[in-house]
Amino acid sequence: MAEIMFWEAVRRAHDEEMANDPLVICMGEDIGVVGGTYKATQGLYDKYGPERVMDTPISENGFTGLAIGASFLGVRPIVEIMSVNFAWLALDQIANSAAKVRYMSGGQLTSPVVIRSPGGTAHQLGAQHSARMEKIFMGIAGLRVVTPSSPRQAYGLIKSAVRCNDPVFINEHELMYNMKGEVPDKEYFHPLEGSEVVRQGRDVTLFGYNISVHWAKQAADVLAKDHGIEAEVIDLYALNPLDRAGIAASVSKTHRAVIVEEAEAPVGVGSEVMAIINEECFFELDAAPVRVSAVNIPIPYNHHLEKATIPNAKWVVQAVLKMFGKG
Amino acid sequence: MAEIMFWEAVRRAHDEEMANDPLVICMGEDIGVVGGTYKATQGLYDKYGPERVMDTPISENGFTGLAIGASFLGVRPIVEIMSVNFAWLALDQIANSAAKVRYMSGGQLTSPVVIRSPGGTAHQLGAQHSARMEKIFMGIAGLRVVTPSSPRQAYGLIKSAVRCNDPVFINEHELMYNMKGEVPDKEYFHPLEGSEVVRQGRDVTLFGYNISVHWAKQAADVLAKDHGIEAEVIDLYALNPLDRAGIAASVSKTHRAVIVEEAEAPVGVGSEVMAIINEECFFELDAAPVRVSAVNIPIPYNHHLEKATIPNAKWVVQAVLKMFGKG
Amino acid sequence: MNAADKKRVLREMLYARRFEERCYEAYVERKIGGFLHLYPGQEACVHGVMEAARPGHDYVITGYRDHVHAIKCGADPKEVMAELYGKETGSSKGRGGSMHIFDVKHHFMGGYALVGGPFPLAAGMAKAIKMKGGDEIAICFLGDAANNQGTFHESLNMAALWKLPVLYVCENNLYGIGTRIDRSTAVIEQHKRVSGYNIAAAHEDGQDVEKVYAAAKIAVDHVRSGKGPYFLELMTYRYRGHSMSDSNAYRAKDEERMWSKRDPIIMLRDRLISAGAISMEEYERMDKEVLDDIELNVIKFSEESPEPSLSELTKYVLAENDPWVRGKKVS
Amino acid sequence: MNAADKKRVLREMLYARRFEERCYEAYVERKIGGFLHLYPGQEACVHGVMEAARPGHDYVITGYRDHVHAIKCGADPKEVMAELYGKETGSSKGRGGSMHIFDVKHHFMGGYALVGGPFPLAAGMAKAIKMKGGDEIAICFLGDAANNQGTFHESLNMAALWKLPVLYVCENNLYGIGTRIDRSTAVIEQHKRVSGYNIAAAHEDGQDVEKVYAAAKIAVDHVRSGKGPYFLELMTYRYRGHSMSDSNAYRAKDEERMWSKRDPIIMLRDRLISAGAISMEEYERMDKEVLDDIELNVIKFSEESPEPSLSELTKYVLAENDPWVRGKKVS
Ligand SMILES: Cc1ncc(C[n+]2csc(CCOP(=O)(O)OP(=O)(O)O)c2C)c(N)n1
Ligand SMILES: Cc1ncc(C[n+]2csc(CCOP(=O)(O)OP(=O)(O)O)c2C)c(N)n1
Ligand SMILES: [Mg+2]
Ligand SMILES: [Mg+2]
Repeated sequence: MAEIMFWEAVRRAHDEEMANDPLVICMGEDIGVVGGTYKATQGLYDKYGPERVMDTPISENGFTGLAIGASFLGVRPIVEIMSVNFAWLALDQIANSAAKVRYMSGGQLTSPVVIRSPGGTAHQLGAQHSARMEKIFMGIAGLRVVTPSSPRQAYGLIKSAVRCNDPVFINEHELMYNMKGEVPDKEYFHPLEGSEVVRQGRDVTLFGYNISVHWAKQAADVLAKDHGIEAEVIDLYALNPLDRAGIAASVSKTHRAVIVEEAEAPVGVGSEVMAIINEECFFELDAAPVRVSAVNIPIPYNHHLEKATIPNAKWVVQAVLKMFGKG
Repeated sequence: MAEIMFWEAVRRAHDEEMANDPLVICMGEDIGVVGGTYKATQGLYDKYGPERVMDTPISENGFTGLAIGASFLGVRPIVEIMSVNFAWLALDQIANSAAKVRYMSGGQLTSPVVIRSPGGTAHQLGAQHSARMEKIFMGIAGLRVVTPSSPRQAYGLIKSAVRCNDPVFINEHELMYNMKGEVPDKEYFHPLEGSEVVRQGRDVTLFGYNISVHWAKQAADVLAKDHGIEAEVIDLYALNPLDRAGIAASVSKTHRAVIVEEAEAPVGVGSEVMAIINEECFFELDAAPVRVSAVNIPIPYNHHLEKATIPNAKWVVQAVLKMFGKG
Repeated sequence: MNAADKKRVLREMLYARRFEERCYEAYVERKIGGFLHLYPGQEACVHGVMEAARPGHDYVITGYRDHVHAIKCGADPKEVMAELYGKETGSSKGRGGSMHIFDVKHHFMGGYALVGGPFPLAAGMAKAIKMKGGDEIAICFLGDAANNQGTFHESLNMAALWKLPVLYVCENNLYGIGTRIDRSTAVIEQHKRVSGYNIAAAHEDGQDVEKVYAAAKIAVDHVRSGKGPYFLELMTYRYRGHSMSDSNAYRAKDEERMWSKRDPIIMLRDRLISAGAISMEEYERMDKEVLDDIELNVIKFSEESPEPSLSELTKYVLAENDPWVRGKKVS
Repeated sequence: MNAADKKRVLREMLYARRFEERCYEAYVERKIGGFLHLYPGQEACVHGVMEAARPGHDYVITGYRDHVHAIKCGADPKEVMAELYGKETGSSKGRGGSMHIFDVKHHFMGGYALVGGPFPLAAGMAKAIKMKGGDEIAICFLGDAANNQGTFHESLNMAALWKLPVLYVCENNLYGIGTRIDRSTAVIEQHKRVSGYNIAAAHEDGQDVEKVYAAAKIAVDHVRSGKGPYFLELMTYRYRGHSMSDSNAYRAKDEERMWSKRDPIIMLRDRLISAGAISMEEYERMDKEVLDDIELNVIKFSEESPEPSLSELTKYVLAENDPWVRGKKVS
């Protein structure tokens, strides 16, 4: 089991899947000659050539639609949308074509396309480059949405997504490409549904996904060490469908829930997880579930304002303490 | 107070606002010569001419962006997106330009654009023409979202939206244009925030918006008549921002809540209202709040399948009865 | 096309016309719901092009006005009509409806309801063909007004850049719903719009199926021989409103009359009669056969077919039992 | 341009160059964050065009590479730099950053970070100008690779259709980040792409500010006189990487060397020296003054300005106290 960086895990998944199946291709802006903004496809252009590692024009709806069309005939494209902010432009093809074609063709056609994109708020990229769009994608029936919190997940999710017959959106994070983590040396395919208990606890469940899993874990450490509160941390790596059973099981054990999301609260992961808790195990709750979310504004450029907008481990600790009447 | 149809109310609002201010224009596909798919702009082309009533090419992102650019200079465009399904194509300009420009310019620029669009599931229009997109819009910071349930609201919301300095998305419904209702003869500007108690009750609160208000009202009548349950019905005509105080006040009175939405459940109005209830008045609840939502699938063409997908008053009655242990 | 081909095409076009007219009636009778976009007037377009191409082999995609395209590719008219009836036996199992006919076994890759949506999908199919090394081509039929969508621009650029085997056929019927082309489009000759993409292009009378065939032959050969994409504009006219909810009030009666004189079926029929290849009686018999077939086979089948089962409401959303959803450890 | 104008423009271009180089340093010192896209090499484009237009009067919009465009329109360099520093005194109050400079009082309508986003916004501003009856024009500066975005196509069609007073300036620096133009674009001469829209177009050397000025004069006159939109392609080159995170490895050193010989500032300087309008010493003094001004005024101001207050984090999301939000009954 080697420790590698997140981007290396992404790259390895691409490489293995392309080596395995000549119909796997990848495409996106600057992914070929340059090797990708976050190096996700580094070296693959030289290895597999321009027909399979395609630098695209700046035409997000167009090249996403092109990938979807290719997938109708059995090609398995991995599309990189350079930054999730640009996915606003490609939503038409994702929502209207990829996600709906199986249903409206009565099962005749399917779109096994994989679309990866780094989202999140990075370092002062401003309002138009800091979108967190997971809440948009996870509301689309027919589209799977997963979001890795570690190199292992990134590697394994891409591999399963490429082979799965459904369209899959993979929500990555701009700040996480240099994160290190262990990835199995042997091939590994991560489940596309479910959730992971990354820390056992009895007092409260902290739900996170992607980067917010890390805030939750840090918070759990502080809560245990400084406050004697044992938090369970659940990694919701699958956002569509969400793991209703896993969510309910943990809350039925801890009786308290905090959902940690990087996005603004309205109609987001937090509200959906809360709704699921209400539906699945309302009477198990000893306290009102709580969302820890970003301030509901376009993201400011100024560093201090930006920091004040996005949650972190401290916010999680404070929310839990407040829940326990210790705030 | 005259009874007029929904489309007439929409048309009247356009007409009055265009008469009032020469910088109010309207634009969209087939709104001019043809007068609009749902007659929202009938006769206005003849009255105000092609410079102010603009038939656009089929370029949703383009003409929406054009309207936003015009609004920067004080023009007040009312854009009709012929069907909300086509708004997937225009989300880039709505989310990235209109909603963010005030913030990222430090308050220098604003986009007083109004975008109206009929959404919802109508009669067998199939997967690509039955989107309910309110949940997408209401998650965008900087964009106001309102959704009328009656001709009066349609009229008054458009008028306020045109004059308000923020971008406003108005979510209408394809099935409601021929609905009749009273509209004040005198000019009337509906608030863009808040909610309306459309029926007083003490036993349970039914939250609806747009078409689902009607299902909730019908259900409330049945519940009162046949089951002795007095439901309060709240019309959430403003979806962004949602009326947190109004939601909490009603639930604190009835101690039970059912949210009725035409869309599929994930990350929707239902989950957000539930989250607000959890945050604002959790301990007032005597029962787990419940969502009545569409089945989570692309909308089928077949009439029976379609009907089985979309909620109605019966579903609401059943949900309430179940909540009261009478299901 | 030899004489036998022409007679066959005449019959096919007549069949298409009668099929669509019967849809109209069924819609009025409320057997068909949703939006219904009919093809009468434009028959020479798809028939001329597909005669030059290989139906069932080449991949075809189009918009919402798709019944005739599906049938010409090989779809069983019974299944197409049953789809309009929303029946389980329909080509899309009643889930799609008029705007979403699919017949993948005949490489009819679907009708799509978002204007401009098929442009990139067609380029993608062409990309797949190229990768797999087949000799099929992708053919995308769309209207004139669709060319104002951004996807047109993006797709044509990519198709040209990557030399994809895709033929774009523009059925220019001069209107996008009620908006006349010159009121939505700065350059109304659509084949001139593609000069900005370095794509071979031509335009042709879309009412004369023989001319369409000849033009399409050049286009198809170009694309199939690996020379890259091609854009073919066909000048045509739809007789009815845009869809069933359209009154057609925006069109001048003169204009309609003029186009009705250039009916693709009558033109071919009269030409065949002049050439002695067919008689008026034969034609009328043909028409009767077509009408009978539609009534006794197509409509009957559709009427008698079962509705989809409510228990299968949530089928076809995601792949069933896809093993990769559960993941896998390799040891 | 007369001799005095040329000298002024030389100074302005030099100022722009030094300003951007100072940004580079400040970024390395971590005074500036986010994405930073610099303009060196392309100075003749905005200066030549805006000399022919009316800065502060005409409405200008562009992408993320926007500092120099803002300054040329009249923005105070101090406020631009303070914006990059994220300070409350910045042109966008520290909320926008490098990619979102706004100076609405000088009709600089902003830098936008989505490639292709400004195309329709510019057409919309032109529509507003036309409605209000002013003699301003809208000018949109964007790169070559942006033209592959669907908004390009949609906007040019509408601008032509409605004869909007908008000038599209394409600063063709041959690359979109690391992708050379011929690898993303089927027709690489951008002015030829607009033939599909019936829009007047020209192309010009973008390194020679006098040529740019002359070409822009024709373009601006065309647009201002009501003849409709215009597309002007300027061939240019950026000296640095696309943004600070770009190593520039994808470009041949030969190519870079070739372009560095066509530096817009040196070319104008040498021409003025040859004409006896300026001496080398004068130029060096000018450079010193510019550097001092940037250091002593611009940087000092930015360093010393206050940060935005955290208490105003949620300001500027929606209009404050807009009365229509509460509605109104008229009696
Ligand atoms: C994205 C999108 N915008 C608008 C519509 C509504 N609409 C359906 S067909 C149509 C006109 C299309 O005209 P054209 O492309 O010329 O095809 P025709 O119907 O004439 O065959 C419009 C505006 C749509 N379906 N999708
Ligand atoms: C919609 C969108 N897609 C992609 C990007 C990422 N991106 C930023 S600049 C750029 C290249 C633009 O090149 P060009 O238009 O030639 O302008 P230049 O930077 O050369 O001035 C790309 C791909 C973006 N910002 N927005
Ligand atoms: Mg047409
Ligand atoms: Mg460039």
